Amino acid sequence: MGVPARSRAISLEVNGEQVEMEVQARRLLVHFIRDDLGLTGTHVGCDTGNCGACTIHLDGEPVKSCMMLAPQADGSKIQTVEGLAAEGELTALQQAFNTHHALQCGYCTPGMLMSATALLERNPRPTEDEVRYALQGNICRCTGYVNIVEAVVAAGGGSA
Amino acid sequence: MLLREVDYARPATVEEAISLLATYDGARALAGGQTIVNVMKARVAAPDVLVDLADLDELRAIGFSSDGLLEIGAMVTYAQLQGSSEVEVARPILAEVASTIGDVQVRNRGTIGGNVCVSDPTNHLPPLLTTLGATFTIRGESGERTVSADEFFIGVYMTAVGEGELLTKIGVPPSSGAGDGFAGLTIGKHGTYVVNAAATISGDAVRIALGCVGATPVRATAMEERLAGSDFSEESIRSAADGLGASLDPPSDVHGSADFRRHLAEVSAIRAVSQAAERRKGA
Amino acid sequence: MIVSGTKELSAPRETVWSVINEPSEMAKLMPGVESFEITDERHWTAKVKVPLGLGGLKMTMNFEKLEERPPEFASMRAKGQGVGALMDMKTSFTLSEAGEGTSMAWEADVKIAGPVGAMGQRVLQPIVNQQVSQVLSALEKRVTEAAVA
Amino acid sequence: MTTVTEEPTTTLKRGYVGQSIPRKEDKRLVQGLGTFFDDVRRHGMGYVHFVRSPYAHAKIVSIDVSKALELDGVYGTLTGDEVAIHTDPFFEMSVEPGGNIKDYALAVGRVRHMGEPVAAVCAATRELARDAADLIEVEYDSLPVLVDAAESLKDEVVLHDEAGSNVVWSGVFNWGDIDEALAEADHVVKIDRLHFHRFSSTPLECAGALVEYDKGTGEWTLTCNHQMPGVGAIWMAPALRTGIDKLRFVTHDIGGGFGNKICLHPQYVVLCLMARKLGRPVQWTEWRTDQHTANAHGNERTFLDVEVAVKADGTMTGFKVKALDDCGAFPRYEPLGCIIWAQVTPGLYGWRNIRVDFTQVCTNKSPVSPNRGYSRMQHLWLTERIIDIVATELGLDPVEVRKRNYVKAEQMPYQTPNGCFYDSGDYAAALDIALDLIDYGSIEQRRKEAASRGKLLGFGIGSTLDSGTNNFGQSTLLNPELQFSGNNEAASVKLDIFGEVVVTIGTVPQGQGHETTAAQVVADILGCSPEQVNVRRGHDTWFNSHAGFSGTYASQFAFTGLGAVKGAAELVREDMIQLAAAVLQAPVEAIELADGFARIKDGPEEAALPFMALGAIVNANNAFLPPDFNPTLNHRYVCRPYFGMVDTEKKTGQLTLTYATQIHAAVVEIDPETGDVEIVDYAAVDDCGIRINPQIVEGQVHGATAHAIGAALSEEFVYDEEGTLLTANFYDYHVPHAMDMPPLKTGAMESPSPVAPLGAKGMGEGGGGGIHCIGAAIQDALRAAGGAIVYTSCNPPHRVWSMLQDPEATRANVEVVSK
Repeated sequence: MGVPARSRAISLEVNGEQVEMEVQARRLLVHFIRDDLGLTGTHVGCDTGNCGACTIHLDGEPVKSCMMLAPQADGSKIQTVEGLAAEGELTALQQAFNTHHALQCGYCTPGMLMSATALLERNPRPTEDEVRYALQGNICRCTGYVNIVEAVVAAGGGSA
Repeated sequence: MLLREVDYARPATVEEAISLLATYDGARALAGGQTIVNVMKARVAAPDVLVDLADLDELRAIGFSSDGLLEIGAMVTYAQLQGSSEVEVARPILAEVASTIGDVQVRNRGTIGGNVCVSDPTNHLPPLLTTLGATFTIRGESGERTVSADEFFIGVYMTAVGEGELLTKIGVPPSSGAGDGFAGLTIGKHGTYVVNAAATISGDAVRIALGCVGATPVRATAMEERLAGSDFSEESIRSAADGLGASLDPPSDVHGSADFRRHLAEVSAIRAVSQAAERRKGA
Repeated sequence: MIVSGTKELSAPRETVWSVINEPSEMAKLMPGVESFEITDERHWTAKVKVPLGLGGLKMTMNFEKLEERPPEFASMRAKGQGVGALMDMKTSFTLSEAGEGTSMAWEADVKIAGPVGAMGQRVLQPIVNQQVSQVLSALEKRVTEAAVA
Repeated sequence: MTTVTEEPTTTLKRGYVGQSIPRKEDKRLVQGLGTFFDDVRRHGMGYVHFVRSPYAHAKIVSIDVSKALELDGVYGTLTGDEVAIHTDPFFEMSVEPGGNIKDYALAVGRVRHMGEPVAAVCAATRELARDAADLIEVEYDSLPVLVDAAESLKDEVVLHDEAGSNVVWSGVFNWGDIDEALAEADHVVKIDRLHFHRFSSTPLECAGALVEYDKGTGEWTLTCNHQMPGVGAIWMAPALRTGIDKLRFVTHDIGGGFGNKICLHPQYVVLCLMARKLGRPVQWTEWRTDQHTANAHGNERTFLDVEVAVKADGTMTGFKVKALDDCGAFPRYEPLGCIIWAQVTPGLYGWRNIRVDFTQVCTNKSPVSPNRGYSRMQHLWLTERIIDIVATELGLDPVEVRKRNYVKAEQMPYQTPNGCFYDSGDYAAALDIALDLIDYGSIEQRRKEAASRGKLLGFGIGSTLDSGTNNFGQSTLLNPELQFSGNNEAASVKLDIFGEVVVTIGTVPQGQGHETTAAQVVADILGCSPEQVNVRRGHDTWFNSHAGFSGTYASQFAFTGLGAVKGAAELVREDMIQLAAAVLQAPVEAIELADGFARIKDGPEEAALPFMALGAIVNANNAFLPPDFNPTLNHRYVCRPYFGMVDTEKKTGQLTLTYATQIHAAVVEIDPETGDVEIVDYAAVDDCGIRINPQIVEGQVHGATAHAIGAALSEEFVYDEEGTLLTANFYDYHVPHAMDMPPLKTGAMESPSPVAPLGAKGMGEGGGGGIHCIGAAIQDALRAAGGAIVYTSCNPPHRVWSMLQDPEATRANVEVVSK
């Protein structure tokens, strides 16, 4: 069970599908998602865990996939941005990002969406302050957050 | 961004974890990983073996000991502290401070045990747990011991947790009418502290600990003594803080000179004590 | 970063000198030395692992004796290279007799470059202090033993 | 969040242009289906990692790659020696001494800044490449380090032996007669030193590329995020000793640029050499720490010996200054920054006598590169600091003094002392909108209220111009030998077989919504909806839809980019109308394009051809067309604005074409015990002429404001004396997050540009309004606590605290000599 090893066979659910793979112990979860699973919607924007572009849901909670080793996700359920509109229909939040011009280059967007989706799941009608608190771990260099906050509030049915 | 080769193990029991830590050279415990994975990405430090504590549910519990101590498992996350009714009842300052550590994602992974074991001088919890009079339970192959904060924090990135040992839980006395405060200056809202201070007023006694001014939390003992039995008016708090800065030898960095930190230490201590004074029962 | 101080040692100056001027003796005092190799009488190399809670910082240190005036003054330079860090340290010791014992004034000018240098601004000074205090207490212990022996 | 929009006063006919239609780009991006360069894989691809210098200045004694090559999975290495053999140094723009600098893709013999690439290694995985890099042994011999431009100027240590001096370029710009103005002034305000700090926009996606080499054709394909491939190719092709036709740049989605992705040619040349050497595709993804340490900082500039001529009534008639610009270790895009500022020489003000003594030097810091507001922002900061320092010193009201000195609406178009034309605008009116938004009338009351809470409240204004569509001819003011002038941009529009409208642009967008705005323009011209217009993502050299300097820079898309789109669409429209007239046997005047049809105006329903019919006829069913009638429905158009030539003697000329106005106003509260600054109210008013898509324009305003707020309060690249960058990551280089950003109020005006094809001025860079108004607000707040003068563009708490501790130290910097 507990013998240390350079690699580990991991088994996890990714966007509803079971995945099994042998990974190096040192493989970051974000590289596993991007390079091994080819889910390139999850991005890398920094190397210190600050930017949040790599945010995914791990067992329903937003986490930064660059601050986890792939083996740590063994046995868990993860959802990436590709899993949001799985049926091809944009979620209300994704739609609000479009309507409110909440993205420019789109690089931070997947992480933003994952953080905001998690917020809306536990707090369906957040206030502007609650949205800002929930998005503090996601850096955007294009929008000044104005329209992002507005879009999340609107997706929750409120108006900013 | 890319780690050196490392061996990984995920023990099923605390005993197994301790045995792994004791058996393998260069083995380190992996809790939430919100510091160590980053450090490994930069290849600044490189453990040879990571012992992942993820499956050790007994380290994730929050409860009370038979003598009423709030007991927090080392693997309890900041998010758990934020949402815990036990913490809310017994020592709400823990949840309040935890809610400003990192960000949502970090709080979902980062743990109280990791925060104290990293013992980074900018961390929130070392000074806070120092003033709260917390105890730290360390288990090794030869048994368990419990140490105070003063004994626990040894240096930068150094704690009383030795090779082959594991911090299992942290004990925090319930407030019982005490008032707790926490203040400081951060880089950006909820950011890294430039200097912070924690204060606890219990009866006539006050405990004050400063963060980011030395290798480990620094107790403001002279200020504590001056304030003992005081009325905790703004004036008395301010005058008690006089000379606190001059007594310190803080580091300089890009966010503040040693002088600025000496000054901030006084300001933070004053604010933390004032907050604690407002919050104590009967204040 | 310059750190300096004075340490009072309860051993005669010659004893202190013999310890700090002997690479193999010094190697025993430094924390985390994993291997040690003498190149010639002025140069030696140590592989060290600076013991930090996060997993240790591995470095290869090349030492060079710069100047010595037995039994009162010695200076040396240590260049360390490890992953993520380059260290360049000049240290000097001045020994003076203080009654039965020795007073040692020391100074170290430590420069750290590379990612560690950038990341560790807040913590380098405390870490260097930690290392120094460990060396000094080990030295105290060693010279006291040597003086008795 | 409040948004106040003044109803635009324009007579221009609007269709989709002018509407805030949601962006076409978003659908893929919100699903994580965008394609960024690092998302692209190739069979057998190797990952490249750079070995970087830990020293700021050192000789390279030796490099030993043997241990790296022994590691399983390592494909190969490249060192500076190989680079020196296989490439030539990059082209330098400066005259001597800077022009003699030899800049190679990897350090050759010497490193000049921390993080400079010294060697590269390529391996089967990202991790292995990094492992191998750790095994490359480099021996250095450290050299004295220069981190201060004033020290560099002494030439006691010289970075580039072949240049013989650290000076890259120097020259004097002298317009009007400042000596006379100072002699006639009632007050002369002197400021010893002002410092504009180093920062950058740090786009969230770092740099990188996937490079493939085709041995058969000798062509390289770079799937990358270079934001100005034309210029990249001009640097790279001669260095690689090949033709520009051998370099194909392909971009897809780009995660932000802001100018920071213009100087990627050194790394890209390494990738080209590596791909050719190893015979396999290679890719490199920059890390954040590397991006901060060794890619693209904004220009750092020190202003010395400022003297301002002021009349008794507060009219300022001119100023003189010595500007000392620090471009870091290599000039790269420099010394263009030594002239770009001159596009906004007088700022928004009417002073006619200006003398700038400009010198640029190298230091052992990261090279610079254009950065949002490039070079003009630094100069505008100077003009705004002058205005507020003069106001403070002479007791003038910052609003009144601006209104008195602003160029007036009735003076438009206004020719600046150096020959530029401000095309339109009403600065005073824009200022009034900003003042309304922040309720200027209540400031004193709010100041009192804040004081009762122990806070120092301050108010400040930043007035800036975003000059768009630059004239490359200004480079000849630096070096008359340079063969650059004017500017142009290309686009292609075609109607395909099944009626698809396909647009290809050369502009390499990185988030500015070009797919959407181009579609709006084309839809209006062709009479269809923007959804029917497919604007190809990104740039591809093989589209042949680009011009020499294609790219998104210098706030010019609305002019040249959309000008080209408009031109090409109009040519296609002409074809469609003629074709429809021929088919429907009607005069061309009777044909209209609307709702996806070419039809006879007011004609019967059947007298209408769907786009599909037109496309099919021309492309597939054209035998019946007469021999002398050959519509192609496929046109490329180059928009070439007219500038005229610059006068290299007088240093005058039309350096740029459009001037968008920004007036920002901030209210801050300072905690005097910590120096912490909180923005409690903020308004940004932008006038960029006709807004093609107001929502996109507003988004750019938000973004530029956020960059400026970050720069004003926390973002700073700080070096220690050893040349180690102390803010190499997002821990220490703090960029604003959602909780740091104050609510922004925005306002807009539309003063159409008389010179731009769509009346739309370039915009997006802004002019750093936030840096200026926050600095001014801090200075205003500090009046009640010692009256320190804000002398630097970045004021984090420790610096504000220092100003509170020793206001005299900053005041000693300023002197007023009155008659």
